[in-house]
Amino acid sequence: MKIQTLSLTLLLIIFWLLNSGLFKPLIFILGAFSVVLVLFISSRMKVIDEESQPLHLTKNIPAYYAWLLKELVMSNIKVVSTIWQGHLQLQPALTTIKMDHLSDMGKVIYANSISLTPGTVTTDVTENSITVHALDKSSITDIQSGAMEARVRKLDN
Amino acid sequence: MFTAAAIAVLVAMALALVRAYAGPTLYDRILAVNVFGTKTVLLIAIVGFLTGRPEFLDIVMVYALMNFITVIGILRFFEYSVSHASANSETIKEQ
Amino acid sequence: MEFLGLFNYWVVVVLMMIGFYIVICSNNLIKKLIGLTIFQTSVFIMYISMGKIEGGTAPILAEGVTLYSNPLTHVLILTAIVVGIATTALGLAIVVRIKESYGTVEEDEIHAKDKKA
Amino acid sequence: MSMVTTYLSWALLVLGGFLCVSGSVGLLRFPDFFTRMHAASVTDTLATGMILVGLMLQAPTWIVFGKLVMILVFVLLTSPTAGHALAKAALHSGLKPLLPGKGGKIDADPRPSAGGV
Amino acid sequence: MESFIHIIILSMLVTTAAAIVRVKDLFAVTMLAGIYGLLSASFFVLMDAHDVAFTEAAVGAGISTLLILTTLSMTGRFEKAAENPKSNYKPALALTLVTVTGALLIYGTQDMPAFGAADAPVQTHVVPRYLNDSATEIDIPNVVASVLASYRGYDTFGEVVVIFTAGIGVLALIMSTVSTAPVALRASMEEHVILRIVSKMLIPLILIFGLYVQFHGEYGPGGGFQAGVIFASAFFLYAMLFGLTAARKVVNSNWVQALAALGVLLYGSVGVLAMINGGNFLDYNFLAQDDVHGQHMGILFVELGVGITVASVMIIIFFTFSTHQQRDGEPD
Repeated sequence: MKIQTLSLTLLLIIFWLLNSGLFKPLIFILGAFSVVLVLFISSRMKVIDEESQPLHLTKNIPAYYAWLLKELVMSNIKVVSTIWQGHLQLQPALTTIKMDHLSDMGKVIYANSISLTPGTVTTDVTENSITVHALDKSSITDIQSGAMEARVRKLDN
Repeated sequence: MFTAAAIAVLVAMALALVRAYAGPTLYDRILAVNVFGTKTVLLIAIVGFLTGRPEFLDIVMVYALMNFITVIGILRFFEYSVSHASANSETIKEQ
Repeated sequence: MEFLGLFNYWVVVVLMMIGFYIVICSNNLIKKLIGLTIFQTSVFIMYISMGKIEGGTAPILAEGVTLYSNPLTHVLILTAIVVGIATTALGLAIVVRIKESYGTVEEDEIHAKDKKA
Repeated sequence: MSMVTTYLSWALLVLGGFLCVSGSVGLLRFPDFFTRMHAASVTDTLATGMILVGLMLQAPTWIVFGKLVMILVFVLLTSPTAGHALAKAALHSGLKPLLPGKGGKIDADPRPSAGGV
Repeated sequence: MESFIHIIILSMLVTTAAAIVRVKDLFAVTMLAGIYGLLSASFFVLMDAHDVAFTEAAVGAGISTLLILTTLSMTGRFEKAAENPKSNYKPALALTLVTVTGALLIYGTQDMPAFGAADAPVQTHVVPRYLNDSATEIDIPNVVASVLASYRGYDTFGEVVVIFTAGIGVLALIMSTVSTAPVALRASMEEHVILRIVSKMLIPLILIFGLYVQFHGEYGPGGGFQAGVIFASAFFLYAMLFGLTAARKVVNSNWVQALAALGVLLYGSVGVLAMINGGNFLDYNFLAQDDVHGQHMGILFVELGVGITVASVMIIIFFTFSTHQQRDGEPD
């Protein structure tokens, strides 16, 4: 049994218990049946692998999200103040930024973190570059500085 | 306070509705639907608390899920019809 | 809230008539189907409005709650919604076939082709 | 429930509501699809987070709390993904973002955006 | 306060419907119809109809939008204005008809009991019995589920058969020849790293959520109808991302068709079993030693039958439409 199957099973059981909150024998039997059925279908779909169960990330992820939350609040303030400006003066930009090789998982975290912070949206991810549309040019400079990329890289290893 | 939040969400919904109607591009409309879906998620969660029976949050989950699937579906089918159904000789320019 | 008394039903009538108008007046079969969906939803809204009791809560029994809204209308509409989507799918399938046979989904063009044939 | 959590929850709800409205105002005011997208992501991230956390603080049971957490995680996972997919599709279909000229700024008053589709 | 919110939602519903009349771009119409579905579902939540909102959320906002869009991609995006003045297209006449009918109906509403009245005829006939006796006779918290599966089990059986028939109808109308060379996997989605990984994470969770909704219908909002749609939506997501060919490998079409029939059969055989044990058709009291236990068993299996049929029919409909669309899209 692969470690990913094990972690998925655990995840499914937690998900079921958290949702259900009922501790009756019948519900337990049905829950066990459901978990087995889902595992069967998932393995037929071939969705159980290190991409869907990124176990190697778990130890560093809380610190990363704490940092991301701070970034999120900062950029929110910036975008909200732009929205309420009397006369809109925007400097949107669309730039392709080079980056060194990241695993697929790393790309997903990086790209989604960029999209998650308001003011920047990832429009394209390729092997060694990432295209970003930004509401304001300064956000592009922030990304180019590589602070986020370095953190994702640390997470990825 | 729940009421204040609910009203704020309703106002946001109304504005998103205007965007969905006004367009002008297709993607604006999809975006508006997506925003509208997220707002609905919030509204239902708040209303659950407002009416004093917040234990039925499964509905909210379904909304969030369907919102995602719909957006992916719209994009996929639209991409498809652009690449293949250009045989329908309508111009793709908005009126 | 006195003026509220019949507000829901007026909205139902307005929605129903909008759906009806789309069904009669639009030339495109898909839009007609969407009009039908609006009409259908107005009926759902009417049933659900009738089932609501002022101050009641969802008909899921819990301790300390005595007043529940009407579960019967909910059951009727719940099944109606799923049946509705199944029949809409059937309608759309027919539209697809019409498109293949006639090359169009505009009602007047279909009539014109029928007359020619 | 202590007073502190109640006040904190209220503050989060009101702030979240304000962010919601801000996002939608941006959705209306911004000049083209891509800039509007940024406005939408304000509401998707922080506003949703704040309102859901505000509700969590008032959750009567652990089940409700857990479900709210799951909803939050779900929204935070899907909304940037959907946003990215949308932006990518728009860009690839030939929708040109509105960009400022050399070194200048665009005077962005609401107007129909450039580009087809 | 709630009534204030519900007035706003109803007004937005009317606005959306009016917008649908005016817009000629069918794509925009579909988007507005999606919003219309979301709004009506919010309204149902306000009216305490959580089960209905659950269904409408999954169906009105999700599946129907997808189906209409698939059809649109085959039939063209714009509604043409009628060119022939002698056509059936007579807005003035239609408007008059609609206005007159609407006025008459509004006049008719004067006789309706006021909204929310507890003594309205709807509230006073069978419903008090359901609400009072469900707790002792069937002993499950969700009265909607007990009415759906037990008190009005015949109705629900009928609905399931209708859904099954609709699925068969769609298959019969636009059955595609699967044997022809499958269309190549659509590359753009395959390259979509982010969508691929996020969806892979979500699909097992959507599936387990569907099953959770299926088996907790007795305790909270949910049940076979909603669960079927949610469960099927995981397959939609899979098919949209990894292509129909891959999806068909996961779920064999013949199996799905067999399962659709099996669900109806399961429902029916619960009824027949009750008859064999000496009761009436679908009289669950005869399924086990004591009545309440029998009711629990009956409802569990009946809901399972509903869930299986709904999920299979939804998958059949979606796959049939998508296959047809791909075949249509191929350059001749």
